[in-house]
Amino acid sequence: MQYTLLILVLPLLSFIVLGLVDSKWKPKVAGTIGTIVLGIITALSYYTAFEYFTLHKVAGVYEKVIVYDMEWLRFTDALHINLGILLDPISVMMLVVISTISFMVNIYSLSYMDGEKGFQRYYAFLSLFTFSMLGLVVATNIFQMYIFWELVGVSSFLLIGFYYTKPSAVAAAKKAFIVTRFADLFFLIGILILSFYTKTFDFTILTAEHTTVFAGTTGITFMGFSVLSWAMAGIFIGGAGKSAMFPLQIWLPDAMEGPTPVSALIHAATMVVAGVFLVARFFPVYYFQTPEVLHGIAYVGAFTALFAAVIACVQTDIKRVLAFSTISQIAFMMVALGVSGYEGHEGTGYMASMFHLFTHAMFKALLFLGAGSVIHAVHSNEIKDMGGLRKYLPITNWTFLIACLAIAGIPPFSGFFSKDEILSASYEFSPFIGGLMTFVAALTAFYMFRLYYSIFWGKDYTIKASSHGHDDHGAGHTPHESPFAMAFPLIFLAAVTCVAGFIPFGEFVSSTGADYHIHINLTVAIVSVVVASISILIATMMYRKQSTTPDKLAKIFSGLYKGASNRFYIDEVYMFITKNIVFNNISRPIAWFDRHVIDATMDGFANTTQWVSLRIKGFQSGQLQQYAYVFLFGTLLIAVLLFIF
Amino acid sequence: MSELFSNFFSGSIPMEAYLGISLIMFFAGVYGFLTRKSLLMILISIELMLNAADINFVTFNRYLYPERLEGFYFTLFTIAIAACETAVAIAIIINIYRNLNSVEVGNLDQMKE
Amino acid sequence: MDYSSFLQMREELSLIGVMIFLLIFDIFASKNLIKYFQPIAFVLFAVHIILNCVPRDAFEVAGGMFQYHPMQTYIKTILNVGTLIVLLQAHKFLNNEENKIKRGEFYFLIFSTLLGMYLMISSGNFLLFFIGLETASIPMAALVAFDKYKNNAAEAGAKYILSAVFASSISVFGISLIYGSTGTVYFSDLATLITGTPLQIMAFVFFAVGLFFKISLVPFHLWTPDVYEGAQTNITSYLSVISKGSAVFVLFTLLVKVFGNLIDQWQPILWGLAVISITIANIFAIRQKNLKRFLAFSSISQAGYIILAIISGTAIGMTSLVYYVLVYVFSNLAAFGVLSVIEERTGKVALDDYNGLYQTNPRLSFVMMLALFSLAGIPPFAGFFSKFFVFAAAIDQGFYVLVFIALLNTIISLYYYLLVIKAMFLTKSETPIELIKSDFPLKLSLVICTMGIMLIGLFSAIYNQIAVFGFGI
Amino acid sequence: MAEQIIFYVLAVIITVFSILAVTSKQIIRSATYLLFVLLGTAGLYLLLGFSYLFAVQIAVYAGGIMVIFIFAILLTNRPGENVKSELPIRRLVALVTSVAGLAFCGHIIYWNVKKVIQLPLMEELTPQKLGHIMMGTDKYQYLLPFEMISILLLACIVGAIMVARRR
Repeated sequence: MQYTLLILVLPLLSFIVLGLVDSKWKPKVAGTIGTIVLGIITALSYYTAFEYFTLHKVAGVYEKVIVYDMEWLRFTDALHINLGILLDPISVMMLVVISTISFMVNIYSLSYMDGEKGFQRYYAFLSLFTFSMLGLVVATNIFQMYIFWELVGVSSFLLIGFYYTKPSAVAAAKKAFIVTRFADLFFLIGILILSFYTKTFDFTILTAEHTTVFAGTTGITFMGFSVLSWAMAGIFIGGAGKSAMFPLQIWLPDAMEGPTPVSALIHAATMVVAGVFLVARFFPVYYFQTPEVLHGIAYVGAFTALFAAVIACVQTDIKRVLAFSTISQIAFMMVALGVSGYEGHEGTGYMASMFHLFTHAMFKALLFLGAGSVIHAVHSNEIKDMGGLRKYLPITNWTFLIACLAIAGIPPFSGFFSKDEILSASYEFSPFIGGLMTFVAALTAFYMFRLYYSIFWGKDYTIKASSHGHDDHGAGHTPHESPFAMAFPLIFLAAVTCVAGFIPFGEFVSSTGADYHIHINLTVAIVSVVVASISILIATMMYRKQSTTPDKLAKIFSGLYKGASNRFYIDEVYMFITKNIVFNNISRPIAWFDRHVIDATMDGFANTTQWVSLRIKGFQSGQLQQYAYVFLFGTLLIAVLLFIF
Repeated sequence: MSELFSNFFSGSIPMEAYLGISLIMFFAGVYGFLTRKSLLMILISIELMLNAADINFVTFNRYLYPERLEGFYFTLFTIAIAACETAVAIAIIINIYRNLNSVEVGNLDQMKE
Repeated sequence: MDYSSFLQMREELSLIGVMIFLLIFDIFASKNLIKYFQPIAFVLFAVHIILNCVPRDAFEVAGGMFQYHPMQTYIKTILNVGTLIVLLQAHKFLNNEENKIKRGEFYFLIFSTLLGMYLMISSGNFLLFFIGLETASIPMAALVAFDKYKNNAAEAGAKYILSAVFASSISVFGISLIYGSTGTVYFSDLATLITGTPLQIMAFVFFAVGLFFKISLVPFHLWTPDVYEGAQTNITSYLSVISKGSAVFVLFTLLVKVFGNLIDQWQPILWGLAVISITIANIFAIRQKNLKRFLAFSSISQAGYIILAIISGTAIGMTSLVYYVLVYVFSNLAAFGVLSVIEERTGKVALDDYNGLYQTNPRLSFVMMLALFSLAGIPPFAGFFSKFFVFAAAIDQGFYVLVFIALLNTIISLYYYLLVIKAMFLTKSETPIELIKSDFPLKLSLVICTMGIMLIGLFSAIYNQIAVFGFGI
Repeated sequence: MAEQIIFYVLAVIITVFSILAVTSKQIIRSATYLLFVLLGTAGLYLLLGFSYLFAVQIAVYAGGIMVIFIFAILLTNRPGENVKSELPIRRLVALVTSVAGLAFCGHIIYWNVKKVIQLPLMEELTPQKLGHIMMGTDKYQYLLPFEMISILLLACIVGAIMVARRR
């Protein structure tokens, strides 16, 4: 399978070529080249997946295949860094996800970014990002992964700060970078500790089932925990930074200042799940060596899921709603990993996590691209500027609805299947976590439909004067459906979302590599569907008002509640409970906490440094003799200190 | 101390006496460097510091290691280096005088923080 | 009297040859020929680099006063390449009408300081070392004051030479005490004679601060930002890269080769200096509004990181150090190259002036961004690998706390490097710096630097090649 | 006895004029005191038996460096104008530091050098011998630094001229 090398080389070449020619080629040419290259990569990934899943099953277990391995830096005889390509079920699955989404985003951007200055560079950066993300997932060792990990951070920084020159975007790119780098510091420390004790970076050695490399760590403790726990916790913090787990989630909502296709690619489908991928990659180590860290991950995940879902209920910027929803959904995946066992049915969580990663990537990318289409049409991110758009944007409307149903967990859409597995795994771990996750799932359904109705239903879209919008589009036009290049990815992803749930995912991906048959836990499934439906119903009642053209779905719901009771009375009770109690007393304070306390802590570090800096500036007085005095004093001090100690 | 007196009358000079002179000269130079206001006076202080090191070399050579002349030659070359450094420093100071019409070190604080 | 052994000092001799030829050429060449002064200088110097880039077997000249080891070829070649890049970047500046007349001096002084660094690196005797140190710093003062009609340059020149001479007089006083306690100034003899008596320890401290001054570690750094700001930018880059690079190499070799027995003394000293250098420099860097001062503080903190390689005192540390210097040369010169061309054309050095640079000069801002990313140590740029290796070298010897502090500081440094990137790429400006057409030598230099930043980290052969000679002293 | 007397006279001269050189208000006096210190040092060299160094010290310092100094002083100094002195507090701080450094270094040096009282015998330094050592290439011979310092001198001359000459 040597051709898999091409999957890495092609986007790199594309980046170099597009980066070098810059504005010498026409934008269309550059965009087309980038897109075609991505098309080839996608085809190659699919072929790799096909070949891997058909050929590399030995005794019922998918083996780890190292397609390519090159010794790169020999540090000491025992410790060396390799570059290579490791294929195993999860990396192959990630190849498919990344190349698909990236390909769709490339197509979509052809139209969405049309006319932007630096179009060519945008495509160069997209290629760079794809390259680094692909390199990350096929890494054979933790060091290679770390390098691509950082490269992903760099390209995401470049893309977030790409063309928006709003002051808020200025801070966003930097914040994203610094927060993730801060987390990566712990990642690096984790790597250093781990490699120091195990003398290897290699995943195949580290994650082997009956490995002895951890023998050297037994009995070495630091502040009550074993060094290995510290190392693995450090690695998880690195993952938490990229995957926006509490309290490192602060960068993701701000990162929405980037172009929308970038948000779809990076902040919904690929980069943000890198942390989940990392934990999954180290899963045997977590499970066998440091189960306490794994459980910690579960609790962090559960809390983040709830926290983000609550905040999502009050956001008014559609991309921010989606951002918090992403945080919440990634937390679902983390929870699934945290509660997972290892073999057979015990390993449901692991499988479910990967399954959800897969389905979520598709429908969340779809949501973002749909949001992009809406923003493209109305030139605003704010819910208040939208409403009743379904007649102007039929394709976007339908695809967005499919995605919302998927994320809400309504069968037969893909999200139902993966989320159901996560919930049943959670219930098996602890009823508390299970119940909590079900509640979060209900919240998810609620805020997604709140979003959906606010955009496509409700009050009629009013054409506003020139208060919003780009200069080149002119104000006051009727919103219109996006061109084909933007519509195609929507339709494609919607189709995937409809059918992905029926993929027998457990046959491909499981914690041991052995087959795993998905059983739908009927109790959990029914409960979650009912709860989600009720949430959708509530959202429908609250936000679907002023609708003039009821459609099928609405009929079902309106019949349901009309027959049940007095519509307006209940509506008002709901309004009172949700608006006054839930929003004002729960969601808003949490959102405020997020914005003011957690953000402010980060800012506090920066301000302290600034303050110290201001205090000691007197040292740099510009006076030669003072410099000499400090010099002499330093010399004497060193000498005296040496004699005292 | 009593050694010093007995040496004085027995007609020999202890090495510490030379080293003491050089140390005093060195720290006089340091004090000058830290307190003089004129660039030229600072330069004068530096000459004192370099000269102190020279005395050390020669003294050690003569008293402790007379069989070879390493300290002697070190001093010789240090004198040459002192000359070089003085020449360039004075050129720069004269240049400052042309620009600022002053050789006061206090004027040299345009750049700070 | 056999002078033929001197012929082995090929690097020094060929550099002296280039210097003397250029000096004579500058004086006697006709009007037509003098136009080609800079191209000829580039070519000659490039030939000099190529002739001397292959390591030879170790040898000694003049009874051990001059000691060559193959590792020195690497560091000298790195310094050579760095110098060539500086010269390429200074090409336009030296072609200005007012500087044309001083062109010959510029080259002569640059090469003589480079020769001084060669001597420092290869010396096997404190006398030759001291001469090298002074050759590397006194003509440098003349270079700092090169723009002599500018007040800042004059001020910087005075500050530099007075501080440098103050430092070197303390240093030579230390050498005199070392001589007094051992009776020799030959490194090979000193290694066993230095046993750690109080006098030797004090002498060592006095001597070492001279090098700390050159490396500009806190608290011996106060001259650095002022001099960097005042000097012409190409000189600043030379000072911050080449001068510092040679000094750290020399510090390491001396600590191990001569003061190996004092390891219990110098490790804590370096520990403390590394921590305060990185931290204080970072804190000061954040508040700088002038990019040259900003880079000065950045280079002080970089020096602190290099100390992590030195403190280990092992062969891995040596390899990491040379590697670090190599990467640092390219990264810092790329940043300074951009800075110098902008200052040269527009006179702007304030951070605010860089707002929106990307709108008008995408390529320059791109190079600057790469350089800053590399300095901040972000993979996959070369700076990450060099930092990783020095950290690993320090961890190898058990300096966990030090490495942790250094790692925390990389986050702070990232903050201020991003301030510049933010200004260039994200902040919009009504009046960005106009489009700058750079001349060919500058472009060439920036291309070399960019290639270095992008590729050094990716070719393991470079690190392995350096590691071949292990300690190399 | 004569040696002692000469030594202590020189010692007093050097000490007193060192201190005067760094405290005198008038720069020209400062320079003169420095000259006395340098001449005193030359005397010490002679006393130790290095007559060649005595000659060099006088020729280079008194004949060369001092001339440049006085030249520079006359160029930059306006007659009758005293140099301002540093703030008393700063002088005090510098004084305390210098004296502390002196005490510290003196303590270390005094207790750690070999105690030698008598000047050991040394073979006579003929000019031939000195020249031979200077021109040799073996260990303890100094042709290499000699050549290198000539380049340093050349570089310094070039640098000094470049900085000092007018446009």
